[in-house]
Amino acid sequence: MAVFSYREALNQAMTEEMERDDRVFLMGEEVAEYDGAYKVSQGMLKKFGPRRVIDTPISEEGFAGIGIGAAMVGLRPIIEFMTFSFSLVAIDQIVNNAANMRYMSGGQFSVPIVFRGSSGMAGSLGATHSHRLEAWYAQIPGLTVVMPATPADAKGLLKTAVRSDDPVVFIEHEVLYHERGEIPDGDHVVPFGKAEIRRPGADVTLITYSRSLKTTLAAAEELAAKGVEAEVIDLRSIRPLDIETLVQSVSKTHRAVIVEEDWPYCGLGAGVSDRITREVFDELDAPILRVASADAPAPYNKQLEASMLPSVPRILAAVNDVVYR
Amino acid sequence: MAVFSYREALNQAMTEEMERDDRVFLMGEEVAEYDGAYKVSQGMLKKFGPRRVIDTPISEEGFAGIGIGAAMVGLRPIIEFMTFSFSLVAIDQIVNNAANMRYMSGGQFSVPIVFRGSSGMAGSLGATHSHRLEAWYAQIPGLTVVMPATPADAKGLLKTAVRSDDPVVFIEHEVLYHERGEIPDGDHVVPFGKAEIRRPGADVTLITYSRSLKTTLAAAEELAAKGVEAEVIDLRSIRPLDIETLVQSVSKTHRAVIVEEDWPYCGLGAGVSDRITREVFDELDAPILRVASADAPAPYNKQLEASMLPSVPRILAAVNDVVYR
Amino acid sequence: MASVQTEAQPIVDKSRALDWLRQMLLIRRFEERAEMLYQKGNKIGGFFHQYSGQEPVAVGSIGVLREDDWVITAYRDHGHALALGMTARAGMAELLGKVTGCSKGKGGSMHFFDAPKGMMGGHAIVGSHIPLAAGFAFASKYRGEDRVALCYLGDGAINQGSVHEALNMAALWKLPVIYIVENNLYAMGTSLVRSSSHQDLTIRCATPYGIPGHKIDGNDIELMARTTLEAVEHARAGEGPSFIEALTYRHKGHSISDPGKYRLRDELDSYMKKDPIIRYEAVLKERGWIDDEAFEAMREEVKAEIEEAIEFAEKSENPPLEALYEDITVAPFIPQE
Amino acid sequence: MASVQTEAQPIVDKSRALDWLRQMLLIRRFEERAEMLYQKGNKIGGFFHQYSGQEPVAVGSIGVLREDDWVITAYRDHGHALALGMTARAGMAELLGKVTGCSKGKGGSMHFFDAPKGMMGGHAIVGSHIPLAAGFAFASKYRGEDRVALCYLGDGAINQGSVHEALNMAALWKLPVIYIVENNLYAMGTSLVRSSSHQDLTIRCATPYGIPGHKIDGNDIELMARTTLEAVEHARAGEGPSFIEALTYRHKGHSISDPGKYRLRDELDSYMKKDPIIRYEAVLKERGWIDDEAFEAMREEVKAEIEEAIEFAEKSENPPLEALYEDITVAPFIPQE
Ligand SMILES: Cc1ncc(C[n+]2csc(CCOP(=O)(O)OP(=O)(O)O)c2C)c(N)n1
Ligand SMILES: Cc1ncc(C[n+]2csc(CCOP(=O)(O)OP(=O)(O)O)c2C)c(N)n1
Ligand SMILES: [Mg+2]
Ligand SMILES: [Mg+2]
Repeated sequence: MAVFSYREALNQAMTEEMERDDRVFLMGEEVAEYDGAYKVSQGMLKKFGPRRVIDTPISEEGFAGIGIGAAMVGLRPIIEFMTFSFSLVAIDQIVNNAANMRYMSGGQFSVPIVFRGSSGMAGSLGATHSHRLEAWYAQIPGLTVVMPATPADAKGLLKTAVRSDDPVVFIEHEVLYHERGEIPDGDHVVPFGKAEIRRPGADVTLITYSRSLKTTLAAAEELAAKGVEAEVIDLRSIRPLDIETLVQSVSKTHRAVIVEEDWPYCGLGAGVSDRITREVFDELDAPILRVASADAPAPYNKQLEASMLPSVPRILAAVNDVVYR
Repeated sequence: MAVFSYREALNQAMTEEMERDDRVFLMGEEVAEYDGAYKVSQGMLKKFGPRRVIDTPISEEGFAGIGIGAAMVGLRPIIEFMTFSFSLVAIDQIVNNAANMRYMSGGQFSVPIVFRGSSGMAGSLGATHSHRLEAWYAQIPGLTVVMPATPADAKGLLKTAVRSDDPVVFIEHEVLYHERGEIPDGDHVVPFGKAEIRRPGADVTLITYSRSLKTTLAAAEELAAKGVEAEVIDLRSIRPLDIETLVQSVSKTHRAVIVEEDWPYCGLGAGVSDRITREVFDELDAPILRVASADAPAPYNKQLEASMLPSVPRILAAVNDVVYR
Repeated sequence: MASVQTEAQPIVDKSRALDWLRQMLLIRRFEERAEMLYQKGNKIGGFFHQYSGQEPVAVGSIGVLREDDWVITAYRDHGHALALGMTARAGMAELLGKVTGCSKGKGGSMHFFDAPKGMMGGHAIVGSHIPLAAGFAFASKYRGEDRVALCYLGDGAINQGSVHEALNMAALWKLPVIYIVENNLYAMGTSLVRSSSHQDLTIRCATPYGIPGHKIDGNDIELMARTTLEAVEHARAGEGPSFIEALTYRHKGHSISDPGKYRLRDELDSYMKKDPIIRYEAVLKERGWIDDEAFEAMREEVKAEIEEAIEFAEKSENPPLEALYEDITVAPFIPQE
Repeated sequence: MASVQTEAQPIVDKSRALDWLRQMLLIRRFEERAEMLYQKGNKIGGFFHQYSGQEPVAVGSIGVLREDDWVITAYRDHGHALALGMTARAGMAELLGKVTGCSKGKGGSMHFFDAPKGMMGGHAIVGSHIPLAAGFAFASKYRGEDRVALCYLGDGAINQGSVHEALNMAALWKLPVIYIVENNLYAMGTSLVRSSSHQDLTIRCATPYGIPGHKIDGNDIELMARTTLEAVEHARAGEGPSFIEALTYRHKGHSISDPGKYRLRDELDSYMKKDPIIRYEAVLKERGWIDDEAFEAMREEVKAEIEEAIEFAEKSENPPLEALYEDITVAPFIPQE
């Protein structure tokens, strides 16, 4: 296994899939000549040429729709949103055309498309540029939603996404692009719907995903030092949710905390907590607590922004609540 | 108190507020010459003229933004979406401009605007025309979200919405437009953030809102016949949530079921359940169960559509689960 | 881009002309009978938009397509589906929500699909299908094919931003797509003068993107066909998109619930007098391609076809309740409940 | 709509011309120093877009406004704010995230606001502020005022659908709004030929809506002023919106992280040689309105003003942590947690 960055992992996934399958192409703002706003598609124009790596005007609704149309007739587009915050202007396409098409047509069409790009609070980007939309997309039947936290998953899940016959919302995180990690050699694919236990433990279950995994693992370290063994679960797949893995863990630990960057009210953690609680209420010794972002728009000021994000102290406090209840 | 329809109640609220305040105007598709796609604005063009009752082209993103701009400089627009399903093409305006403007400007601007219109599954409208977006809007700090279930609340909440200095997402339901009910005389206003106990009871709390109130009350009748006294709470205000009323009721009944038309995963009920459970976990004798729509796009076929909606039998089954656990 | 008169010269032969006349009759009859079914009993639900009066636009333009081309339209979609050769059975069954319907009873009136016929859907969010058409065309070009996409939209739809995003990219990338605005003068109750700052829609949708714009009488079926053919050849030759403003008129209200009172009686009367089916019937009679008797026979045939379709639809089954969770995804669907 | 040359005739008097020159210098200096602050230390965060090279567009057009008019722009907003008379202090403090900043440290570089000056914001979602400008103009007309709204956008932004929705309604309702595209030839790394199917942006944004379109050298500050004034008078007279394509050039990359390598050296060099500040300095010298000495003094003054602003910003406080929940709503905010 060699070590690569999350950015490189995404690049490898797209490159390998495009090599395998001429139906796959990449389209979005600045993906070609600029090599990607975050350099995720570095070198791909050079390798595949302008037929398959396509720069668009700033028309998210339009090119999301073009991708969906192309997918309906047999291509396999990868549509990059420079960030998912900009998917707000294209969301009607994703919901009404990508997700609903198969159903409304009685199964006559499939929409094998990947919408991908960064998301989340990436540092002083302010309220318009820091959206976390996972709970919104998770709600929609017809979509698959994944959020890799590591380079290996970034690669493996993206390859699975490209091969999927259904629309996939593939949400990256800007602050993870430079993170490095081992990636298995060969045709590394990661299945949808499978969470990963990043650290086993018997005292409390910490459920997280995307960039919050790092903070959560750091908290688990500190907890271990205090004699509390946390099981850390990385969801990876947001829809479908790997409810079995969650239920098993909680049935063992009887306590859980969800750590996420999403807003608290109706955020993804609420959706996950509701499902676990309904499944294994009797196993729970405490309510599932949440360490989410504060209920406020994302401010520019660094300290304010930092104060609203999950942090090790906030996780420790929540664990304390559920463990010593 | 006289009896009016929900439609008339909305009309009265707008008319009275426009009479009080010249800054208030109504804008949207077919609101003027056509008297409203659902006749909610019947007679308003005649009364107020084309300066204040304004037909727009089919440009939701554009006229939502025009409303926000007008609100920033002191007007008080009521923007009608023919249905909230069409707000998907305008959602960037609602989230990034209406909800964020005050924060991003450090409090220099307020956006006193009401976005209103019907929503939900109104009968064989299919997947594109049956969206329930309450969980999405509920998530956004900066927005107020209300969903009246009765004519009195339709009037009282809409008047409060028009007088609010903050952006309000006011979600009606098409199947309620013809429902009739008593409306208090005079300047009837209903405050935000206050749920209403529609039926007191000590055995189980049924939490609902909008059109599902009717089904829930019907279920409560049947339960009463079986000796189970359900307390039925109509949320009315989706954001802010009246958590106190919910907590009080659940602390008394120790059991709750949420009845809603929203999708189950990450739907509004998940957000509500998560908050109650975290507050009063120890009071709960059973997990909060949910009777939501099925996890599928809305089908055209009537039977299929009916099968995915909350129904009395489904509510009874859920209550049975929590009561005789 | 000025208005063009029908030339005497027919571009079609007798058999095709009769086919077109028959298709128009079929669409008209389909709509009339479906509306009756909607009105009495609650067999048909949801929104229902009649196509009566606009038949030449769909029939004339689809009439010049190849079988492997694509057609996509908005919610007023019955006419396009039938013009593509979809059966009246599949349409009626869909309206009745039956499993034998063209969308297995899941789409309804606004969401007719027929993949083998190239019917890429009725789409009910105004403007949302416009980029999809560019996507089909993109795929055609990507694969080096010469298939084209035909996309219909309403005069009201041009005010959705997505239209302009798609037109720009289609023009920029020379995609083989033809946009046909069915200008029936109204978007629900809003007349064109109240929705568009410019009344010549080619100035709004062709000029800014540097593509050919044709403003024509869309109810002249052969002109409709000729103009579309020109645009199709342009597209197949790799020259990119075209835009056609087809002037037409809907005989009924916007949808079943709309009495259409915003239209002056004179206007409606004058259009009813110009009923495009009667008009084409007259043209074909003048050419000696049909006579009263043959026309009557055609009508009866069409009537019978529609009655048979209704019977088929009525007898068909509702989808089973399990169908609720079917066809959501290609992969096995795991309900998230 | 053809390109127009500057006429010799100045439209401004000496004192205003010197003001404008000074404003341009102030903006330039602000940007240069802010960029330095960004580069060293991590005092400034997030995205940061320089305005250097485009100063005449903002200064010339805002220069003809009344105090009660409104200005709104995208994320490249420092220049417009300063041209409106917002203090460099408030700008610098905002960049440093301080509570004394023009948006109390909550907006940052992309979201500058100054209500008393009519600065209605920097807006960071491309295209999203275009309808807002029409909304200000709507309010002006609604109240029977003659205030106008000036709205700046980029050449890349015209490909957002919202632009076309807003332009249509503004034209249809004759709203007093002036849209100014700052055509600096690039949207990030995408040159205009790769983003727009038509290179003349007046054909894309004025012609289709039947409104006046002016394509001008936006770096000719007096031409910019004259053209804007014409549009403003048109608007105040109730004649509706205008569209101005102001040709300009950004000296730097799209944002701080962009080295701008997609531009040919020759192109950049030729524009640097035409630096609009030097150009205007020369014009004013020729008119005898300024000499080397006075110019030098002006530069020093501006420098000092910016240094003082930096000092002010550095010394200012961060917002207190409680500010996180402040200014979310006018009503008391109840966190939903
Ligand atoms: C985004 C969106 N907004 C509004 C509607 C409601 N609506 C359905 S059809 C229609 C009028 C469309 O008129 P036009 O485009 O002229 O087509 P026509 O009905 O005349 O065929 C409207 C407003 C919708 N379906 N989608
Ligand atoms: C909806 C949306 N899509 C993409 C972006 C990312 N983005 C920010 S600026 C920009 C380029 C804009 O170029 P232009 O409009 O020409 O303005 P300029 O930067 O040249 O001033 C892009 C793509 C965004 N902020 N919003
Ligand atoms: Mg129409
Ligand atoms: Mg630019």
